[in-house]
Amino acid sequence: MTQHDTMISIRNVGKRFGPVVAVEDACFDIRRGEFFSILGASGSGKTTLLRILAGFEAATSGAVFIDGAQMDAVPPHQRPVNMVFQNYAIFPHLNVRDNIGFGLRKLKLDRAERQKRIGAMLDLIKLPGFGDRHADQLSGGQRQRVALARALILRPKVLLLDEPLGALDKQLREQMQIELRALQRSVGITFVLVTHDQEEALTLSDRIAVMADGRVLQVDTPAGLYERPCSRRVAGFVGNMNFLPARVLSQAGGATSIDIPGCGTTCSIATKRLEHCSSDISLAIRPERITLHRSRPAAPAIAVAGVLRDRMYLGERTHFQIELEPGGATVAVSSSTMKAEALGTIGPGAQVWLSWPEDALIPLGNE
Amino acid sequence: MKIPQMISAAKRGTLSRRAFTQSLLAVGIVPVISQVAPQRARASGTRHATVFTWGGFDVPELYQDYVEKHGDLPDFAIFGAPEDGLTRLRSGFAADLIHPCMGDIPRWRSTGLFQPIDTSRLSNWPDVIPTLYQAPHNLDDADGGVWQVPFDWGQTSITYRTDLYDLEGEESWDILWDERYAGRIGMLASGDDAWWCAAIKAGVSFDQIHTDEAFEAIAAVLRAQRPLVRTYTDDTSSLNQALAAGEMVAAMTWNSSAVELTFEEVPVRFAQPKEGALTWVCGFMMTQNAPSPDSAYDVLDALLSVSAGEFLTGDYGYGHSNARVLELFDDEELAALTLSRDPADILDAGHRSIPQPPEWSARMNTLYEQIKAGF
Amino acid sequence: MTERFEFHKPNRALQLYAGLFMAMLYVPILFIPLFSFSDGLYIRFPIESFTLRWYAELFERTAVLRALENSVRVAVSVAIVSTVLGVFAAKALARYRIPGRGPILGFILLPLVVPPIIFGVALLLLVSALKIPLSLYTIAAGHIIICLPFAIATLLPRFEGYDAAMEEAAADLGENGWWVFWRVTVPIILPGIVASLLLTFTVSFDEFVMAFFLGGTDLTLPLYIWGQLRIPRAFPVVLALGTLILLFSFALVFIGLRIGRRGAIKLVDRG
Amino acid sequence: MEESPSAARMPLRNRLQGVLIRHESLRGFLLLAPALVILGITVAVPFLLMSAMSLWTQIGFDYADDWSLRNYTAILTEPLYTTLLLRSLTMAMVATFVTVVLVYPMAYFLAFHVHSNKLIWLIIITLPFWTSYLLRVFAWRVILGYEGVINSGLMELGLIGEPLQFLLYSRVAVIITLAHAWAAFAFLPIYVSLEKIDKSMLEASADLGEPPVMRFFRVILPLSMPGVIAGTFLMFIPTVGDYVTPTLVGGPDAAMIGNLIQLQFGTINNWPMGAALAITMILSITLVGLFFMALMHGLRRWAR
Repeated sequence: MTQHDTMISIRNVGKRFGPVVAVEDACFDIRRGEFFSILGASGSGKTTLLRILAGFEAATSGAVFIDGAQMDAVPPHQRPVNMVFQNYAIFPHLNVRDNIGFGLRKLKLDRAERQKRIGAMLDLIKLPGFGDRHADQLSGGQRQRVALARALILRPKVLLLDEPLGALDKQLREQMQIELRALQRSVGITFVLVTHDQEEALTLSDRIAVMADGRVLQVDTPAGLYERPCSRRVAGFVGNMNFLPARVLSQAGGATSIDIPGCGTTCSIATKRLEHCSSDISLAIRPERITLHRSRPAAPAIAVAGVLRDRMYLGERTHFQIELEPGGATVAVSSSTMKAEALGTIGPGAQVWLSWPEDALIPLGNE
Repeated sequence: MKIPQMISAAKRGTLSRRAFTQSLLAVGIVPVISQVAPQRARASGTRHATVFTWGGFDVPELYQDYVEKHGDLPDFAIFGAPEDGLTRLRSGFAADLIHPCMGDIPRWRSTGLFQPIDTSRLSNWPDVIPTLYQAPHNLDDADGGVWQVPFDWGQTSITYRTDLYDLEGEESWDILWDERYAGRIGMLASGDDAWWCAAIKAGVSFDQIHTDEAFEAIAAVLRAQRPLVRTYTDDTSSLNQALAAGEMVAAMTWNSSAVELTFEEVPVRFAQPKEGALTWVCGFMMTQNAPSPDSAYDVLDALLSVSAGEFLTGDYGYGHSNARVLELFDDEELAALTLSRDPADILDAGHRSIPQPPEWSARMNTLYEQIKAGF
Repeated sequence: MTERFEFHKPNRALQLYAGLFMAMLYVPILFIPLFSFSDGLYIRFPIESFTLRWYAELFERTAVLRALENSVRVAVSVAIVSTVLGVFAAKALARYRIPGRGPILGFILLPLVVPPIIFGVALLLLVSALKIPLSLYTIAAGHIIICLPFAIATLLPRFEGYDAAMEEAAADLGENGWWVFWRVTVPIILPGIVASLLLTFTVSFDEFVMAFFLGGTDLTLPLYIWGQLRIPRAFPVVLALGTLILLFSFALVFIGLRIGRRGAIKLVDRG
Repeated sequence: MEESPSAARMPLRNRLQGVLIRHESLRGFLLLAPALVILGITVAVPFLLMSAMSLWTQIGFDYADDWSLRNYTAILTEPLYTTLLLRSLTMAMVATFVTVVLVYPMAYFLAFHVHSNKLIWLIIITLPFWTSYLLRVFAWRVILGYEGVINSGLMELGLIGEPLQFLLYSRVAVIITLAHAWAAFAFLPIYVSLEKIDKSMLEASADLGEPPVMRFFRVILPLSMPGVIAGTFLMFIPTVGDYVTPTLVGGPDAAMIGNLIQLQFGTINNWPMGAALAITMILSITLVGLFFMALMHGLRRWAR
């Protein structure tokens, strides 16, 4: 990655509010033209980090560079970024047109040019003819679009979005996700989105930073996060994941020998990532990577027996809960409904077998 | 933009920032930036004098000559009692003239806040009755001026309801100590009057009033009276109201109460107690650093004029220091006002207070407050 | 809305009490206008004949008009100064993480619970120690102290009532602090500002005790009234004046409170 | 990456800006500064001055600043001062108690039984508070006077033969006037605390079969206590120092400490004593306040 490609550079940024640490030693880059998401639960520090980028909060330590320039002493109004606020912050005393044109005052445009730009933005957000409406006459989705237009009209280098879809209902949210992605492609501006919704982050982003308790856990592409989570927390946060307690028996060369207690099986997996010294680890496995059998399968070497506890029909897919040993760990299995039908009518209490491809197991430390 | 429109616009939330700024400028910033204090245009170009006096002495009738010359009334400040006024002057209050009584002069002079008045600048001075100002402590030795120009004179006595109060024998200070009318007696709250009147009642000679025995005797008299008193007040309005209503049958008052109640056809009499009333002469003193002395002289001259005197005597019932004023009233009218053609008749018949040092005043006032509070 | 069980049933006893309460609150005040139309010099009931002459006389008295002018000058200045200071202080209290916010707010609201006579006396001492002449300025200074809590308490809920993101959004869109203030903050809190102006104006306009200690030669209206209360012949005119003041104050406060919504309530809630 | 300009080379303006951006509380304090400075000068300094002066002595027209506790000794030993002080505290307490008791049902009515136009009600109730105090006190003279409304009315009805004397110029008059004048101040906090009570909680307690009276004493009253306490303080403290009311409607037995303080700065002309009285008054208000708080605290524990 060359410097030319970097739009935002976050260097060891920390922020404390009195004794509370909101962000701890955040350190990553955001590339030019990228749709970047910061994903985390509430209180994870993601919004604080975004506000540091916008200039509303000053970092306690570290530095932020935007397009190569250090931002620490630059007040919000002089930063080349614009923001879409969580509740959109549409000015209640102005109409849509004046809201969108709010930032144009400093450009000292003549009236015609001003109206032209505002008109263009109204078209872009598909709200032509809404210019004279007041904020309280707009629906949630419309407000969100006005907020977008208001920020984009200034052609910022970076657009910051703070949970922009959080206030919308599910259907509208999905529609807006598509529009947002399309918009980002068409304007080509770097987007930084903060969200707690992992699905949203996975759908929209080029890359995602996962945050928890003020720390950045992993920065990766959606696929990378999904398939190669670097910790149990990340794995739990992105998609559904089963965690099986396990013990490392031996490590030799490229292969590690692991014992999964309770299923009487020792399996060997090839891995480079097993760096922890503790022998107690977790094996993470996605529910959809597990195959369900009515009898012990012959083909895969590893198969584990369990008792079906629950079965949920979800339309396209069917979910199963399987207890590996009485009172022991429960494993979630997600299988396409078609395959599930093939198993026939098995109900709770039935004896089943589980198998998975060897590369589906991700060993993770128990931190 | 008019204020009501602005308010309704603000309520609708449609008031623009510019309109608001303009209104704000129009409504307020101008007076703030200019000045809080009034800047009245002066017809004559000079500053008005400030007269510090009792309420009721700020009426146009008393300042006709001044108004003619300056186009407007002088400025006024009102005190409840002259002593309050002195305190204010001492705390930096700027007035040209203040209205104390004769007995206060030496003590007030000792503050160094006052200057002698050049009587040659007063056109009405030759008509002023000499007995009213010829006291040793009032004449300025240096240049023949006076410290106080006398203005009003009269008595502190008893106004009683002739229909409600059953007078036995002669009029006497005993009226205010009459136990038959417990709870229906009114007293002045200011020690300047009450203390001296009580001294008359107690039989204390005024030249002995500074002695401890006098303090004890007077205090005893006042303490004995307290259970009978409806209220202590300096507020003429309250006393008149109470007398008019019959709430009080008798009260210690100045001349004006009786006169005003008579106008209102309330049957009252201003008593001439056999022991003698408390008589007083009050007037105006000029402050050392009077902001506008020239105007102040005009005020004094206006106050000494016959027209002012006619009002003061006719409407308030007080004697006036201009001898020609008395010529406007016949003997009967004067008698009705409890005044006399020769002020000395009244003033010498009663008792005039004697100047006392500040320590005495402090002791007297504190003691009188204690008595009023029931100790 | 759900039915609030018994609270929706009218409670006759309470209604009666409320009626009595309101009567007790208003009847005494209404006697001032009533007697201002009485022909007699003294207050006597029932009134024998009615007249408007006290009102006519009122407008012939230059001293009244001057006192009125002084009161308006003081009250307007006090209203503006305390509202401006109140806007800044309320913004700081509502928007910034300030260490010691509680004690600071307490200190600002302190004048609400200190007897005005104490402030009058204390300020008189200060002013005379500094040899500042007593004037309308000293009255105004005194009034600012007691008006500031009212201003802040009216404005603070206004600031807390809207999303701070509005101001951040304006800053984000390129406006510096001053322009953010004019283009966003002021329009949004405008009702609070108007309410604060009206309330502080009324407080200052009616204030007597501090003016009594701090007043100089120029009288404010309450000082003038106080002086006139002692003079029987001036008295009905004072009632006429009082009636006009009542009408005026009622109008101002009604507008102010309506605009300011629950400012005054919040205020006492904090106190 | 660009070199960031070193701090030393940055213009002062930018450096200041940087400091302000980094320190949010500093920005807050800057905004607060005008109000705090004004209040500091006009509240803190005069109070210090007042404390100092209370240790001086008045001699004639001058002060002897020889620092003594003489004024305080006088206040504590002479019955005049202690009596007036105690009387002021008692009368303010009685007036406050009466007001709170009278105002509570009204606040309860408005909070629970009025469902629309509450704001209008609130404005109407608080309106008298904003009008001239002097005139309100005055109105009571008209009512309580010897030929006032009450006496005339009772006489007219033939209920009394002679006007009642105790109405005006008495402690009763002062207490009635104070109660009327300060009703709004006591009302608002009580109303707010009642309004805040979650109505669904009351429904729940009704569901549990609690009778209304018990509900009032076990739920509503305790929950509204903070409002009652706030209202009590807001009214009690200012009324202790009142002198306009006793002057206008109180008789010889109703004089309060405020009257005496005012006299010290006027007729009696003993400013140091006035300052000492003012300080004593503040201290005794504080003491009473602390005692009241302790009492309330104790009551709450006992009730639990």
